[in-house]
Amino acid sequence: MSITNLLENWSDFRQQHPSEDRPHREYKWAMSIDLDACTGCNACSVACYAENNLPVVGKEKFAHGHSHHWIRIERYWDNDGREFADQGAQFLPMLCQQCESAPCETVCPVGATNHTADGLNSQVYNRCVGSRYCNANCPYKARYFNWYDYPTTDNVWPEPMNQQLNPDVTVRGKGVMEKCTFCVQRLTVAKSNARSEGRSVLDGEVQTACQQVCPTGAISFGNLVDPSAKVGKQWKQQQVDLNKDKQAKDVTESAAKLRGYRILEELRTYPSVMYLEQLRESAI
Amino acid sequence: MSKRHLLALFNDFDEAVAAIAELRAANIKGFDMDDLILKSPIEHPEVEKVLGDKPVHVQWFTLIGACMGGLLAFFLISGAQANFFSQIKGGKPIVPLPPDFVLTYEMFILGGVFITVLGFLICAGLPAKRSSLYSTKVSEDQIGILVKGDESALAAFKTIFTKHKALEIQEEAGK
Amino acid sequence: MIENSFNRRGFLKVLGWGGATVALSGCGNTSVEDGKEFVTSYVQTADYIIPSIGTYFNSTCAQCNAGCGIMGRVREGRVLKLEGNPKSPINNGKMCGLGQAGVQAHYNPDRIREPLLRTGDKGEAITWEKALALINEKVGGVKAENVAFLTGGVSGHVKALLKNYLDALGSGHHYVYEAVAPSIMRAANKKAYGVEMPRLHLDKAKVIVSFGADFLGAWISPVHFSQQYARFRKADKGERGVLVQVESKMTLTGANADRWLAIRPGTEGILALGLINALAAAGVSVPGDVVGAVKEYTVDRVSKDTGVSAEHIGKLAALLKERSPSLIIAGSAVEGYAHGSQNATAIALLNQVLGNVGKTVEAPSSVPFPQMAPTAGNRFALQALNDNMAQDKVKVLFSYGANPVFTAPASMKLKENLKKVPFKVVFAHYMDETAVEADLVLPLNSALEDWATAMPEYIAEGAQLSIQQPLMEKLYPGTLGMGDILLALLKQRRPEEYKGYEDFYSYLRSAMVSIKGALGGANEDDDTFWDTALSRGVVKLVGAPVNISSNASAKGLVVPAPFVEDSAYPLHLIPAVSASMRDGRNANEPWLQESPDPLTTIVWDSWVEMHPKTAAKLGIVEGDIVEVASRSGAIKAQVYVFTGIHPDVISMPLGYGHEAMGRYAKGVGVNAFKILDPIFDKETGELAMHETRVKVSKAGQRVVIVKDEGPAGGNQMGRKIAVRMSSSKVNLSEEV
Amino acid sequence: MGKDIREDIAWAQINKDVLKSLESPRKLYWVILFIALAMIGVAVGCEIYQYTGGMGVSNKNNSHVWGLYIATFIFWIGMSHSGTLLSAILHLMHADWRKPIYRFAEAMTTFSLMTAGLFVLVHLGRLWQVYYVMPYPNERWVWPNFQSPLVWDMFAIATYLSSSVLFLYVGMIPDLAICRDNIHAGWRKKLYTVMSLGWEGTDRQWRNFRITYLTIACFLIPLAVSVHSIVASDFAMSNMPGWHVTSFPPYFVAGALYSGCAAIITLFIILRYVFRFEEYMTLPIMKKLVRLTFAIAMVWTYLNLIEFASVWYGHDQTAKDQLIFKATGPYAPFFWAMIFFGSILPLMLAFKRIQTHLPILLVVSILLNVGMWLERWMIIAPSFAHGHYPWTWDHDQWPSLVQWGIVFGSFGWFTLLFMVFCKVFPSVSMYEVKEMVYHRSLALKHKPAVKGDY
Repeated sequence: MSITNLLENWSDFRQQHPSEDRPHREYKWAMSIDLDACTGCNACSVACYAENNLPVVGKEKFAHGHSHHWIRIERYWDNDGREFADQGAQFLPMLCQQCESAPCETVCPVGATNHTADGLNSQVYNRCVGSRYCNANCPYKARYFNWYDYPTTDNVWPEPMNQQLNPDVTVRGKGVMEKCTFCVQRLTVAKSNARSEGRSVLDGEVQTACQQVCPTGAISFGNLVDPSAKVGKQWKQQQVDLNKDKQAKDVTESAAKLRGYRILEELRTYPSVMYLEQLRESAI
Repeated sequence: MSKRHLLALFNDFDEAVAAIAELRAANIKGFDMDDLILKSPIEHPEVEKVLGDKPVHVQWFTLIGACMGGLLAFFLISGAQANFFSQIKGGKPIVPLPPDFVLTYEMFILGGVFITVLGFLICAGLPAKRSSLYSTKVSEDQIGILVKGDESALAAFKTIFTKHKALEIQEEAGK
Repeated sequence: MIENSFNRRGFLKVLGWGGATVALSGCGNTSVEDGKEFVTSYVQTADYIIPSIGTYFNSTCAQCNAGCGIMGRVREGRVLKLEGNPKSPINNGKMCGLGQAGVQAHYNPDRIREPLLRTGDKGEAITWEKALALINEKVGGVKAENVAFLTGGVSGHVKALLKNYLDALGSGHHYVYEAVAPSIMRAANKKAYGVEMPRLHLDKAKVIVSFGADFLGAWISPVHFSQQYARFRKADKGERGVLVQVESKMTLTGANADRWLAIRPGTEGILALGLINALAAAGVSVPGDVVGAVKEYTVDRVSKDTGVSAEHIGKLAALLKERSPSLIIAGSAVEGYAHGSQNATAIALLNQVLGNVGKTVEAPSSVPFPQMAPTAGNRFALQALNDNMAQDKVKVLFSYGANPVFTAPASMKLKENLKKVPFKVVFAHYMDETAVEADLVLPLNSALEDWATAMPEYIAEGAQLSIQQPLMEKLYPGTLGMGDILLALLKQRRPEEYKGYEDFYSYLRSAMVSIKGALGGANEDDDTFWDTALSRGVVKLVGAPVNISSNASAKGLVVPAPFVEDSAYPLHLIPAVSASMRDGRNANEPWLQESPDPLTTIVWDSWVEMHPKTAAKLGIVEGDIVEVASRSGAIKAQVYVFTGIHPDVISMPLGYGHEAMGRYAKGVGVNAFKILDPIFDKETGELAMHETRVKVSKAGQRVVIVKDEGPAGGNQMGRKIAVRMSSSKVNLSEEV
Repeated sequence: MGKDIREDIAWAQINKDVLKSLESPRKLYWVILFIALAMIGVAVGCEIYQYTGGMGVSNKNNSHVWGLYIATFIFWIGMSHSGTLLSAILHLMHADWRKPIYRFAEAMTTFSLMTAGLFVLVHLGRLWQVYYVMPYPNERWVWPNFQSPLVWDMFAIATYLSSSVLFLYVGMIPDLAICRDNIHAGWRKKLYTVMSLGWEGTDRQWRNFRITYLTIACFLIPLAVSVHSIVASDFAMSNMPGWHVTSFPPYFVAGALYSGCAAIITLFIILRYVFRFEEYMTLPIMKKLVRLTFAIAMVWTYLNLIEFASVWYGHDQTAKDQLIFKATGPYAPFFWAMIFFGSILPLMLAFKRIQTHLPILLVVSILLNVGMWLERWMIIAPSFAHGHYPWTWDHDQWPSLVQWGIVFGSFGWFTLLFMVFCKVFPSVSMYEVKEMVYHRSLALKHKPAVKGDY
């Protein structure tokens, strides 16, 4: 019963997260994005549209800020008044950062967004009432709301385009918040297959749609718990610690050569996406 | 012996107070001071003093209600959190105390208010049927004294009331 | 349970497809209630259908000419998503956005569903029998030389059949037309290296100097180059490659360069010669005749002519000298001028001087089956066709894989000349601008329901035949594949020769099987060979190496003309080829329309890129609608101001401004092809795409540009969002 | 300065005057009622359009996820605080001048809460699933998220609304008995008979009544403070620059009292005129009310300034950028209008002549509330326009007519509820005015009146 459960497991229920003494057990999905490899080509974004049934909202709604790109490519310039953008642009794929301590989760009135055991920031479409508080509280603004009923009244997928829809992913109706899921439908299958074979998911066995498509391989994705996973090695080499809000790079001078960082880390969201700084040659 | 009711209406509050004091002093046979009810258009604690010390118990209801509200809320909420698939939200503990205290606080008040009102209804004997001797003047500007006594005492009542300028004396019809 | 997309070793069974006529359940557009759909039991399904499990079939992408291998995820008989075929050496399992939008071309609601015959102003649906008979009749009624076949770039068995058909007619004209093609570069390469399309090894270069080649975006084989680029940046051993991009309008590649050098339009050749001069001065061994030819190009003069600072020229020369091998690439920005060939030649010479030939510029292999080798399209072909039509020499015109009415500049008067052709047959997916002008419109299968083979023009090593197989049953019974149509037409002419083939599939299979020895299947039986070929999606061909010339010589070098001011039309118009839109053939795929342009983040519209200086001079701010007028016409579009463009230049994307085609393309933006001036490259006769001069004037309207970036633009406002550091601090080869 | 109320006013006259306000209404009443209904109609139409079309029609977007609905929600919640202030706080402080005016103020509390509640519904993307916010036992152990300030809101507002209604009702029982005794026919008779619960004014009833009323008043004060602190938590608990401010809870409470007092002044003047309550809603009472409003306005101004100051002198550059944007960006006209209406205009209230000049007060009190509404909007919109993440800034998204229509209609809804209340229930507390008269006359008898003003 609830009270007994409450009293017996009190210390469990009082556990903060993320914490060193209670790490993720089997899976902690994480990503690293190499901004030096990212060319800003937008293939990841299109892949996400294809995989996750994202609606194309059209010009008018795009103009109103109703777009649905779970992964969007941001393009930054050097804003120092130079005559030409002569060091190119900085492209940054921004997606839900799957924060370990996600600001969106605490504020949802109905508990529609939660932290899963795999370290994902889940979004339960059925439960969502559309208060949009999560989006208000997301510093990355990586959440997208269904301002209209795209499948029906908006007819975003006119016959026969609806046949392209991925049956593994819900088509969301109006009034529901949505965001990048790290392709949870793919993760679920991989985990299920691995479980039936009595093992954990191997590195590279599961890819997110954006990672799979990326022509330069800028996106790595995998299980941080798995010591053999590439993404974990990257995090380790860059000395980026999931559970810290200040990394070696910010603290020690000798670590200044590291490229790994997380965005808006000072807000203590503990994101699961590490970015690797873009490089520029100084000889030219 | 059958008891009968008598209602006297006064315009002047002081006279009514004096009438009550006299009734108490007169020690009329077949009449108990507890059977005296003062009816009044306004609240005036200083007038009621003449009736003697009558305890009020509503605050006990308040205490119980508030405590129950608070306790219930805390255990309901933390119990619900503990059993809601142990969902971690925003890295906070599954049973986070500050928010739970906020809600406990609200429910403490809600419980307090509700049970207080309940206590009020019980202690004040509401809702009730109006007694047969009631004058609408009481809700306007006159003060009324309702007494219950043996038939024998009626005459004494009347005397005292009349003496204190009762505007009107109503008598319950005999059996 | 949901299907597993990724455990390829254990799970994925890529199976051969038994034939195009296989009935698949669950993919119909009709409902059971209508009584039109068969209910198929899933208790005993075909062996490649597992309910709720996606299976993967390899095929070839037809969205552009790069020929990437794709892997279609098929579930319950529907293709859901295209992924890269890991076995294809071109894209190694990767994809671009354009390729993925192939499913939207397939499921597009605006596809033509049955043959249409023009009667007056309307199209009337007719049967295929009638349509083919009509063609037979019309073709029979004219002389062979009056039959013209206009196509885009073609290769493989369709090309072979097409040639056979034209032969059967007694040889008509085959015009191979691509609106956006590196044809001047091909000619210059042929001259300099002896091959049209040398293989570039970006990954082996330490420095890449790209003269306007958008190899990460839209140039030749961008997915392939992007992978090489990743290895170039993060080499297994050694230092990070340095990319310098020289161009007048920033491309996606330019946005990724370590140094983006804004150059005066058309002076790229001068810079290349200046670099040769600087290298010679720095002690790089340069043949004497070359030194003589370039000695005038001192740093100062080059800097003055090109607008690139002397400092950068010096640094660039030093870098090229220091880090070898390097790679110099001439892209579309180089060749788009009246002296485009000269520019390209100068740049090829720079490669030779640097000794890159044989290291980063290598020879392609020859193709064993020339009848299937790709015929690269160019713009000259359309010019020739247009002239012939104007002279009434074309009586029957076939058009396949091209949309000349949309892509021809207005000055060609192509639409008027088309009217002189009595019978025009257009093979089309949509009622595009050309199909609207046709007398007979024949609806094609989508690339995902059709059989074909393709031989990509550019492949890093060797040669290959890519197989395109249907990923699902046809959506509409009224469409037909190009191979099937050609086969049917051939049966009209040479019934004896082709009667054995029931359809294109049987033709293709027997054709492939008959040469299986050359396709690496000598020891396999026919079925095994065929199934393996299909399941792999690509067949390696054994090609002989071709010689490439590494001799640097001034022979053939014509010194490129310097930049000339034009006071009436002061600005150069650069028609930009974007990764999504290309020449506009994919404009009706909504994912591409809503995919923001990488540099401007604009969606669903055309725009005019302008440097802030130019804008200030003209009193223009972002969102102003301007009229862009050339000597050949004027169009109006919104202005986007940014610093990724030379002040003497404005740029507009191609592919927008469709007047027909479909709901997602029609009326979106304006067509920049229309105002291109008829200026041609002096050597090849190709239309010089970047040579158009324009003047810009405000049209008086202002709009809020629909784009993804917010009011902060590309400014991070002091937040630590996208961070950059100097490459000297890091050794990427040590990273995981 | 005159007296708050005449001591010699006859008690029967009080009954008569107040009961008169319950009589059949004049034509003007029906006109206003009709206008209110029409306003509600506009809002209902907008809501139907929004419900069927999707939230997008309100011109919110992924950057501006909230808009006027939440701003107006806070506005109405704030409005509700004055009733509690007048009835509970002043009751505890034995400020008897509250007695003639607290009833309608309490009604205002209740009705503005009921209006505010509607905005929560209108705001939701999936209104039909609103019950998910309620903690109801269910088979699957699915509960709302008790960590969310929105759930706190739900608890706090439910508590506040039900407590306010009870407080209003309990305090009205003796008056309902008066109505019962004086109205002899029709549905009103039945209503008053049932609602007065058989109140006879016996000493036992009064004794329990007194303690009950006091207890609820004691509960209501911390409750009211907590309610608006919790509403402030919706913002202060989040991490948006411009919201994440420590001083928000007291700032919100002060703002709430401020707008509530201004609204009381407005309604005071209207009721005094419409129901001829000049004898009860007297100018001296108005004067006290205006001074109270002035004091609260200054508290609010102070809290507003320290909010700006702490941001300005702090190290949170994001919040500072936000503040500068608010004052100089596209929202600047509204921001400065809010400063003018909220902080400059109330300085007028310091002048004695204005303190009793009803026409000016009417205009000023309405403008103060315009300022307070702008304040709420200026909390919401600029933060969304200019948040943490520059890429998603959005400076040109303005609320659509749908949003304005619903906000407009909410005033009609409030008016309707309030007008119905005034015709069904006595809007001046008769028994308490009698008490006031009684106690004042007693005081007169026992000691000489103090000369002059306060």
